[in-house]
Amino acid sequence: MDALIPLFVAIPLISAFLMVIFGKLVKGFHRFLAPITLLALLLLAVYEFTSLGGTSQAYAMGGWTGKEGSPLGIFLVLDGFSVIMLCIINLIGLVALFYSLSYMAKYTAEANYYSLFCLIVAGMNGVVLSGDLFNLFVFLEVSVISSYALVAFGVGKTELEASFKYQVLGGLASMLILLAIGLIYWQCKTVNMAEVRAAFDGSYSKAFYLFVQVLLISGFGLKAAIIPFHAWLPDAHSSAPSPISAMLSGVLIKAVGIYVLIRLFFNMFVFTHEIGVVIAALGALSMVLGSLLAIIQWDVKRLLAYSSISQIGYIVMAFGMGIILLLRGNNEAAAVLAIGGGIYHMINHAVFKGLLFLNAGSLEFRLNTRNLKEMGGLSKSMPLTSTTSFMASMSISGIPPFNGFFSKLVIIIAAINGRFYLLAALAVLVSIITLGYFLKFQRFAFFNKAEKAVEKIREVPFPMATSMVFLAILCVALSLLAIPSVSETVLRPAIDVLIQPELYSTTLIGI
Amino acid sequence: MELQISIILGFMIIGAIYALHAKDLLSAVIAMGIVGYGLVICFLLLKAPDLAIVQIVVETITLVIMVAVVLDSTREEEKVPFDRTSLVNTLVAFVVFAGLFYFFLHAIEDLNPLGKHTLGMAESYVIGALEHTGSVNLVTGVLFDFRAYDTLGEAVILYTAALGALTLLRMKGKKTD
Amino acid sequence: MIVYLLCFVLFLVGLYGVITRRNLIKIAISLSIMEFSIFLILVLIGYIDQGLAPIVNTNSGPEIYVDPLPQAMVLTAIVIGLATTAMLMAIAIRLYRKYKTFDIREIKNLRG
Amino acid sequence: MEGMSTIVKKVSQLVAGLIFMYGIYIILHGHLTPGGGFAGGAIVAGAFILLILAFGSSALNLKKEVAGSSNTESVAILLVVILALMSLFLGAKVFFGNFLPKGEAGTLLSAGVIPLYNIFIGIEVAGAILTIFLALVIFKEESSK
Repeated sequence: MDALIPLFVAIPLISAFLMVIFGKLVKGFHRFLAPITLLALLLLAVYEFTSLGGTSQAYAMGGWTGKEGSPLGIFLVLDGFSVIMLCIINLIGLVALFYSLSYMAKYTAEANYYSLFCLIVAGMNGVVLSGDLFNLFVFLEVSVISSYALVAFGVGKTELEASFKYQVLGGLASMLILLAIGLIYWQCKTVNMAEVRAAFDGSYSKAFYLFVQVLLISGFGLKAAIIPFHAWLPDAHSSAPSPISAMLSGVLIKAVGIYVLIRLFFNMFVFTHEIGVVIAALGALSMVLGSLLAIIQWDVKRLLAYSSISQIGYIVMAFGMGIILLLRGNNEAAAVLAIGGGIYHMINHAVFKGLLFLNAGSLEFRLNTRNLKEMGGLSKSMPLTSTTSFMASMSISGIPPFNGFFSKLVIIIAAINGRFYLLAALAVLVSIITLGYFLKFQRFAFFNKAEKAVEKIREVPFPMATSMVFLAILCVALSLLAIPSVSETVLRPAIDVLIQPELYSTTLIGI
Repeated sequence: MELQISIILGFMIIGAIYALHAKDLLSAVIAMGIVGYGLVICFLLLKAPDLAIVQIVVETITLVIMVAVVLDSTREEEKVPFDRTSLVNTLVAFVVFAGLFYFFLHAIEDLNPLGKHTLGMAESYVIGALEHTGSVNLVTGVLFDFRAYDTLGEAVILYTAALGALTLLRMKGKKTD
Repeated sequence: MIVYLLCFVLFLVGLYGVITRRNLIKIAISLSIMEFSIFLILVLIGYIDQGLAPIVNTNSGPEIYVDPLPQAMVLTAIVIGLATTAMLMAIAIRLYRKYKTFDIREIKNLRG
Repeated sequence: MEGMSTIVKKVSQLVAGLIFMYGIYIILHGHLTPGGGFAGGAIVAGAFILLILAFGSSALNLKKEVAGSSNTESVAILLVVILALMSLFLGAKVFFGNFLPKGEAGTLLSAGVIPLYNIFIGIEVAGAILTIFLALVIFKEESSK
């Protein structure tokens, strides 16, 4: 047992509490403590990633390991998949926080902002590490409740309205998830995920199984904003302060939505063919509709929010194909490609969508508008923002040599190998549409003729610029993951966890 | 037991429907109180005194907070005009709900009926728990020892809500306005 | 089984409220009602015939107790419910001060 | 916020003390009788809310109180985490271990760290609920000016 695992939750919690206590007394205390906290978490995540080396670990809270085959307390699980998520969460968190140092200076109650920021990170780390259904629900609530407050942080009209919508739909999702957890406890008499799997491996009633799966797909689908459940996302992600939009779009919907969905359907439920079809279909639907809705937007952040729905669709579709291919059993190489492509795209999307929201924040910071029609000609006055956003746009539209190209390519190859020709065609088509609306964004924001006088507009301050440049470098650097030997060490442990579901139960409780 | 709880549940459902249709918001909030306090009685019947205490206090505080919000507002819910589209919407909702109800009925068919529950994971929380935790109250033992990590999360949620309320209810959002 | 079905009816009443009501306070009430029904389902699951409340009697021998785990889960969920209601109320009162109404049809800046 | 009539003030003065004591009792006996940190903390917060409603207070005083309650809850929950971390270094060397001696079951000083958790959680819950309530009241006061 590695004693460092609970620190992923304990460190951000402690610094969140300290910031509220000392934030009013010591000036600038929170601005100093918050980046250090996130940096420490990132280092810890990277350390765990290197020391794990493809194995997985379980941590029994309070030392309650229990008799063999029957876990007693709450288990935390650190394996290839969760450690990658931890790295992404804390990396994007650190960058967004560094960006906030100058972006949030115009808001009041900064100490509360940084405290809530640490709480959202703590919640996400808790969700990703948890091996226990109810514990997962509790930490999910920690992160979403702090995100409700952060979305409405500016207390303007639109922020409050968006936050209310987000809260109602989020509350609905929580209810569905809680009901599902209750029903699972009724059937399996346990809330430990590995033991639930062991209980499901035997006999179960078909109707019950389907009902629970429907509840969980709609619950976590609402959190992840897959298409029929997406109503809250464009409002919440466009109204929030920009670093928070980057956090929400970059990592929150992945950590509390997709990650949990994948974890539950790969490691807790036994695969069924229907569920694979449903997941792949939902993914393809959000992919297409999200991109079509994004074209007609004139608000920069709204455009980016719809594009998030579309890119989330890619990831969900890849995992859905993975389930179907694993069930067919005759083409494991394609399944590995599909799942690996999904994870790779998840990492990439966190990086470039985070960067794009930071770019949008910079535009809003200097111009006080989010409307594309009021921008133009900014490529001269804001060269850094312009260059980084160009790189991110090319990356998200799948232009080589940026990372987005490779992850989309992997997904498309997997689709062709697995003989999902329709899905492959749709993925290519959506990629072209994506290129279309990002060219629109580039043209109207940076290259068109200026509407207003833009000479007075200067480049953004140092912390914001550094964060954007850092993420832009990552956009190029992550292309390295496409090299087989690199992806073998980085992505392979995560893929292994998902394609060998029994592994999860054995590390957890040794069944 | 099943009969008593069913009767109370019937009252709770009536209270809930009234709360959703009451014209005056204050009466709606108080009708929600019926549901909450009905739940307290159910908890007592189901041998859950801890929950009864927490629920009665939390329900009271929720009512105080909601009444404080509603009290000097207009208090009247604006009527939704009932035209053809809303009729269609209601019908669709009822069909979906009937489907969900039927689905739920089938889903829980094979599960243990009321009172026939067997202990799985919770067996160790009952048998020998006194020696493990030293707490006579088994629920406290679960909350603060076996699953203390959940309780930390729960306390953090309440803390987040307090911090969030404090943040959302400050007068000025930005320094310049 | 009838108790569980009645609980689910209560859940559906709450769901109906969330979908059809157009008032911030009513929506918050509907969410609370959904919560209550789930609490009751969880506690019902843990009930055992002839079981005692989960307080160990140190003087007598071993007895049957009702399942303490769902009770602990519901306790946690009650506090989460309080937290969500508080956040909703904070937003609702702020919106009321801005628009002088709780009606969401008049609070509509955002499209789609 | 204005206070209420003299009768209400007198009665609530008498009752609030009792409610407060009852809340403390519930918190301290959390491991012996039904109740615990959450129930007791909420009851304690209820006593304060009763006093504030009965006596009324100016927005300025309320602001001082909300700062106090917010700080109290932060310190209390910080102590919970520190207590959990302490068991990483003492006793079983795990997060959230029960590292204190268990004592004799059924007595007030038993069950190791559980009474301590109960007390801290009780303070935290009382502070949090009071903070939420005060934040609402202050907002109503200030925005109606």
